[in-house]
Amino acid sequence: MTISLNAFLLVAGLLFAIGFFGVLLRRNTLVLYMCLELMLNATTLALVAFSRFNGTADGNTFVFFIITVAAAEVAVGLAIIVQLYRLRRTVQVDELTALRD
Amino acid sequence: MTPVTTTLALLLLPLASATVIALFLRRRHNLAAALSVTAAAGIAALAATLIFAADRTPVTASLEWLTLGPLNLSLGFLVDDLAKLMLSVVAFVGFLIHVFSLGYMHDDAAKARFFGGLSVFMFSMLGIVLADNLFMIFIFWELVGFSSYLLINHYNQKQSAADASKKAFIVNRVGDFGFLLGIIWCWWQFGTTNLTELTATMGEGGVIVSTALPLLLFCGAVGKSAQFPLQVWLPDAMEGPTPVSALIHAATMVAAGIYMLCRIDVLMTADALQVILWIGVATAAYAALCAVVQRDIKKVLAYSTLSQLGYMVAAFGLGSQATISHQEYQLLDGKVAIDLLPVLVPAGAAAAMFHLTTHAFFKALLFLGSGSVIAGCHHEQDIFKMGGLWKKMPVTFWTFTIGVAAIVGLPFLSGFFSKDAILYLAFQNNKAVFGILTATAVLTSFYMIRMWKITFFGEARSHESEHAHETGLTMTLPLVVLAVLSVIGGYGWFFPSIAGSFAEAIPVAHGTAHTAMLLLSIGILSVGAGAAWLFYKSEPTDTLAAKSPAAFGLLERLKEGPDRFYGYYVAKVQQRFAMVLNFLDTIFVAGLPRVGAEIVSWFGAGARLLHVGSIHGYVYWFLFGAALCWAIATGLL
Amino acid sequence: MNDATLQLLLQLAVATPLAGGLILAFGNLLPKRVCKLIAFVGFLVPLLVALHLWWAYAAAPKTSGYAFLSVTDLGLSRAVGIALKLGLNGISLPLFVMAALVGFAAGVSALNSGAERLKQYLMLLLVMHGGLLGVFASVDIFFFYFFHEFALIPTFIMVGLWGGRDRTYAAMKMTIYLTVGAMLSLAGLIAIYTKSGAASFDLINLRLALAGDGALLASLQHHFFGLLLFGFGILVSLWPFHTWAPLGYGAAPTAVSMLHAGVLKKFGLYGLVQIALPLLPLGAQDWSQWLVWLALANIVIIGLVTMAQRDLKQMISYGSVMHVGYGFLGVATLTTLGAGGAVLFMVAHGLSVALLFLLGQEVLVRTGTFDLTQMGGLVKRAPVLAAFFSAAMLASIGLPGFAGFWGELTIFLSLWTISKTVTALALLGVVISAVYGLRAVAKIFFGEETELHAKYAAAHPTADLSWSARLPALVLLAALFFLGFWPKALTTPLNATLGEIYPAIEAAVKVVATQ
Amino acid sequence: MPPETLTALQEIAATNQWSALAPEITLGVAALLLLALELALPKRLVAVAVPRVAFLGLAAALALVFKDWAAPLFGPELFGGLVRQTTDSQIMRVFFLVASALVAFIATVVLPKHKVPRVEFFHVLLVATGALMLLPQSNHFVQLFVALETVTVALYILVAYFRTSPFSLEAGLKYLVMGSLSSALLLFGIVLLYGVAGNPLLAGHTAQAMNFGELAAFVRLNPEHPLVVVGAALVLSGIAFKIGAVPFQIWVPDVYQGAPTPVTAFLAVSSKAAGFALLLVLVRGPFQALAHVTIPLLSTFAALSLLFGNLAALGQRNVKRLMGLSGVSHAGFLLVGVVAAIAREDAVSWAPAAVYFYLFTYLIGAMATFGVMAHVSVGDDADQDFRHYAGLARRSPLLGAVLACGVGSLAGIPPLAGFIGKLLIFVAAFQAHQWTLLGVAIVAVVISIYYYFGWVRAAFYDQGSESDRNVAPIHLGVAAGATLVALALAAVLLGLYQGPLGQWIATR
Repeated sequence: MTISLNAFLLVAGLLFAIGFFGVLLRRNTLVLYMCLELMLNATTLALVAFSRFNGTADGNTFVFFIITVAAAEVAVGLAIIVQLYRLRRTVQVDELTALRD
Repeated sequence: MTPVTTTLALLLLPLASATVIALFLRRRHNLAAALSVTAAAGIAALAATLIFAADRTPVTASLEWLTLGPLNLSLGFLVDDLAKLMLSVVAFVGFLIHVFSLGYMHDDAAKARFFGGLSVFMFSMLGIVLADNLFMIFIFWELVGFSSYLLINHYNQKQSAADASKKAFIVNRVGDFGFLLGIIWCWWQFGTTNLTELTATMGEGGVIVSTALPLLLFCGAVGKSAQFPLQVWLPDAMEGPTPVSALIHAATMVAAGIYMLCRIDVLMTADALQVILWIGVATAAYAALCAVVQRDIKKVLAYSTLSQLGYMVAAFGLGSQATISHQEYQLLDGKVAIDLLPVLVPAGAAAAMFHLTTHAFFKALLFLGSGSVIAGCHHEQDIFKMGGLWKKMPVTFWTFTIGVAAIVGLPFLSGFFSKDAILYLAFQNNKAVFGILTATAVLTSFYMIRMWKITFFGEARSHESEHAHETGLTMTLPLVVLAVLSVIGGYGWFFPSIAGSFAEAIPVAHGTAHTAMLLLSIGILSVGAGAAWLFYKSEPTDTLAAKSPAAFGLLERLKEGPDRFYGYYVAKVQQRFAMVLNFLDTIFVAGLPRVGAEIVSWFGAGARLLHVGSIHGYVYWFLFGAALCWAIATGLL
Repeated sequence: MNDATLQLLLQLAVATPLAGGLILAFGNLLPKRVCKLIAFVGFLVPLLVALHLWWAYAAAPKTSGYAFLSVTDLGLSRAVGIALKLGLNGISLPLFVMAALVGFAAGVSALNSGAERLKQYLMLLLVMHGGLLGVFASVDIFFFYFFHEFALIPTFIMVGLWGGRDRTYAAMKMTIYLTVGAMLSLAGLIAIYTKSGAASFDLINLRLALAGDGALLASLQHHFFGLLLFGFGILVSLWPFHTWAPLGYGAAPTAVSMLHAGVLKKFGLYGLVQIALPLLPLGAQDWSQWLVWLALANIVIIGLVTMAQRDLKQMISYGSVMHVGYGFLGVATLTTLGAGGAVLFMVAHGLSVALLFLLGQEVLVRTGTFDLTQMGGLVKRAPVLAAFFSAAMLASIGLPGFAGFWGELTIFLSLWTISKTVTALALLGVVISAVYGLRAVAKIFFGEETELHAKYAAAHPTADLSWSARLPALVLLAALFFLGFWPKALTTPLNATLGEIYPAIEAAVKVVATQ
Repeated sequence: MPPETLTALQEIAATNQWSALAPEITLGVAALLLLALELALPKRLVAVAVPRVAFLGLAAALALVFKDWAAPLFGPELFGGLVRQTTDSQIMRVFFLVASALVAFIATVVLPKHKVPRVEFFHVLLVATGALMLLPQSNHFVQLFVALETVTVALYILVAYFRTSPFSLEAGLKYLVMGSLSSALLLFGIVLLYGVAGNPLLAGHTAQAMNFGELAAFVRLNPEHPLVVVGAALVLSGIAFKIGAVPFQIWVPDVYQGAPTPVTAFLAVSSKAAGFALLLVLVRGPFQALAHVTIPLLSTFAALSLLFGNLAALGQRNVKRLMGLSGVSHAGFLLVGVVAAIAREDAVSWAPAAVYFYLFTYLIGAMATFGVMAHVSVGDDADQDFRHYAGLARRSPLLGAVLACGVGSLAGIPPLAGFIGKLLIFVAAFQAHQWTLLGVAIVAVVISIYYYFGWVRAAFYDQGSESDRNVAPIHLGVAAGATLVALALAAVLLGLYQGPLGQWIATR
């Protein structure tokens, strides 16, 4: 029983939506951060699926770049969150609204 | 000196004197006075050469002044019999008044400015007299208005003088409003405003489209000659020095209106003449009634001038449209030349001009006489404070008496001839008008004799008149000359010499009509003068006020009426309306954009508040953004 | 003087004030006296050049195209067709001369006005003056607009910094109004240029492209003329958009209100006569009815509002707004006579308004207030000022003998083609202006001296008009007199150019006289 | 290794012209050299040496760019279709180098006022500049994504550079979340395009779906395909975030306020310019056939940005937030230029040049203003209000004049360069018949005059309250003064004489 392309795309789409709404709703910055990574992974899944079913190689090579970029983002992101926690003693997104009009 | 160069010199002489005075002689009073008087003398001399020149053909010249598209406006001269007649009045009377003002203004602080003003006036007046097209007349029309503004405002420290000059200029401008509208209409209708060309086109059967055109042109005369609706400024204009009142508000400027009417009588239509007639009659009657209750000697003369101007306008109104016969012949270059045969001058215009000339003489005489009286009584103008002056100022008394005799129409004086011509014309054309004019003549003699008796007879009623003394030679000499002119002005051997073709057209009664007119004028004289002489005692109070306060009050209100009406209009109606408009302007027209700006700033505040600061809020924006992109991409939007 | 040197002279006239401004920008390095000298030269040179060009032009009036035409490419000529083209024709020459005259008068009055931070003040005034001359000298429409803005920016700064009461609000309001006006007119100008497909952005090519059957569609002409009309309307304070003018001039220092009311405001009217009418005749016809009634509102409504003013400077400002109505009426007739009248009017109005603002300032110096109700009897202390002021007021209400009369006469004559009622209503302005004009003169100078005057005179005994103040007034008054007595000096070149442009407009536009 | 793949690999290897990317490489080397310097040099020398080396690196890169300006390397795609160099990309490389030099200059003014390490700032700055220069040359989505993400991550670091100030960190966090969200959307778009372009069932499918050339061919064949259209829209949304166009601009004021002033300048100028360069490459490259989608999309973005940017800036008193919002409105103007470039490709061939010209005038105006802001900000970098500018003209006339030129150029006041930029955009839009957009643009200019005038008024007219009056006149270094005057003069000169730049536009 082979899994069709649409199934993969469906899963990728779902993952992406979950990630998006996670960012939208979760209050903790770290969880929010995980959701962002989730969205990136969703795109990698879709990419690999396309590459496999279309028989083209570019998708696979692209995945590695996405993973490295995600890693860089995580490194910088966590550094900022840690420093922010040290200063503001909170990671709740709703309390981090010092900058507003 | 060809006639054209003399006319040009005639016009530019006063301008030159005025400029020299304005630029260099502001402090040098005597030199300025001398210059202005010599200029006046020069004008009189040049005018004499022009008027008494051998050949009677009209002197014409013109210079193209401004071309813009269809308009090519040129300034030029047309010195025909009518112009020569008016020129004689302006030049001779003007010169005499210049001489008189030497004495009268002798110890005035701003003499240079006064004489400069006189020269400017002479320049503008001569401009009107000599002009050959309506544009040029209009230009000098306003310049004359300006010079009268300048001269009325001579004693500019006095608030009343300032208000009077402002009133004079504005009322003149109201008249000019209609005048200019008429000129524009005439230009668009006939393509030209040149008088000779107008006469030619009318001669070839040109038709006046609507009577509004002549009536609009008449507006100019109403403004300048202070006819009924716009007569309020003339009595106030007495604020100016007396020579100014004599020159401008008696002899020349106010006559310009009638002169202009005669200039354009080709454009008149029957019912336009009817309107002019009745306005003239109304002014004459109204002014005569007002004159009866005046205390100030100059105000009496001012109202009498108004009345006489009414006479002249009525006379013009009685006349018919000019009948023009002409002869055309081909010039070498193919252009058609129009040789105007001597134009059959309408009787009305001739009578009006005749009365204008004689009136100029005796009214100038009366004003200068009153000036000499005022000077003698150390600037006292109220006739009830004078009295018994006939002993102290004999020359002034006798010349003044000749003037009074002329105006009341004592037979065989100039006033008698010209006024009777008008009465005879009225008698021929319109009985009702004849009746009113005769009544006005009676009133005229009534108030003149009243003023004459109160001023000169009885005993001196104030300290000034007690010590009154005869004025100097420079003031009495012009009086004598004018007295002579007032006497001989009407005779057949003098007037035609200056009037040319105008003289023949004057309606003269012959045979039985002649004697009837003679008896009529004697009747008028005796009734009016007798009543005045018996009625008025020369005491400090006005006997009419004492005898019948009701009548006096009625006449008083009659005089105040128009002034109060105009005063109410300007102060209340016009100023209120201006205030309301100003309020509306600042509130609405300025307010609306401010409200707009306010609304925009609310939007601004709203947009600014969207930045709530929380990341969740911002992610919602992203959701909205992604949705928007998706919608546009799939063509939903 | 062959043509090349004349072209150079024209460029010199526009460049000297700007160069002067640039030098004064580093003014604090130079002593005050040197700065004033540079400023004086900056104002004098354009006047001398303008008079010479006027004389040279009169010697050989061009019946078509531009005299002293010079082209300098500043980089954008190939991309967008914009290059600095300077030249004068019959329409722009009179205004160029007027700009030079008023500029010189304003400059001299600023020199001895003793404003604080005088160097910066003179710098900005020089830049403004350069901008003004550039407006009337430029044939390229873009630079026509560019120089206008070039002159507008110093105005806002000067009103904001050296102005009178509530100057920041006035500067702000002026900026917003005039920017909206400028943007609309720029949009209109670019629209014409892009749609005409002309080779370059200047009048010569545009007229070539749009002449005859190359003309734009009537609907496009309608919209573009609408844009230009309302853009220029705002810049020249047409009736509903005029509220910035009295406020702005009330708060502006004298030299600025002289230059702005006198010259810069003519940008819009000149734009209509030189650009909008020739290029968009059908559009002009559609809008002419609107323009007539708005201009009449200018004359009658603002005229009455002027009567209600109690502050002298506000009255002069409102008076200038009212008189602008005449210019618009002349343009609205779409005839040679009307347009020529409008140009004559612009020149005369520029001179007389500038003179009035100058003398208004002198009245303030001697009475300490602009409030008319407290004034009276100034003639005793300052007879010469009284003479100048009444002459200026009489010139502004159009007394013959001054230049104003010819403008108004030709405009009234041309109005007849529209309708009798319109002419009558416009003529009302003659009476209204006489009323408020003479009322002001009488209030300030004649009658008894009010106690306020007496008190102020005792405290500050100022003599009559000093010679340094008399010079600018004399220059302006002499110009008014000369043009009043000898209008041919302006009308011959004007008639030649109008004769070349406007018959085509009149043909295209069959003005139905709505009798 | 089958022979044909070997030869294919050799061919691809042949296109690896490393010399074409010499400028980027020098920047990388300079960045590393900086780190080495910090180790080698003694403490006190570091503060002086680091900025100089950074400037040297930038200057070297600039020299290299000019050296082989029109070298034969143009045309064929390099590095196996990853990189494609055109005149536009060369112009943008110069732009980024100049912008980074100015950012470095502002950094030398601002950083000494705060206790933060100096070297890392310049190191990251140089790396980011290298990545920026690569962006306009990208011809492949991988190259695009990597360069874009390098710039974005570098900016995360720079925005949060003031570790001790909560504002900077919070700005960093916000920029991080928004940035990664937008790159996720961008990525999703790329994936969709890759997926649909590679699908064998569709006509014109291609193996190299990521390559712009191939993708353009595919898109031309089936422009209506839903996945293509949605994919393109998502990619454009990612770029909309980069240029700060509505509706992806809500983060701009907060991040601009929080970030250190040099970084705000970097964001406002370089990051926005990179977005536009990329947009022009995409819109005239792969998405050329999608005009029916890109025009409505970008027009909506333009109109909304023009209105929102100006309206929100109306009441804004904080100077950095004002620059952010004015940046949004300038994005609107530039989008009008881009739409004009797409709408009538033939008639308005010089529209992209007008956009680049506008970018240069924006560079000059913004950098002059940021230069003045750097000198005026005293206390906390985030809190710069109109009050601090009260009576600036008196405290330091030079700064006042430079501010007037900078803000005047941003506002588009005629004698200054900004006006010519706006004019060219207007003329291009006119020739492209974008009537509605023009109407909105005119309204926008009028509103923008209000808040720019407010700022200049504060500097020139308000005398400020007593407390500000006695603040000592601002000390201005000679180099700093010279740079600012140069910027102001450039603003004025470019306004009057467009010379070579004008010619360049004409030759498009």
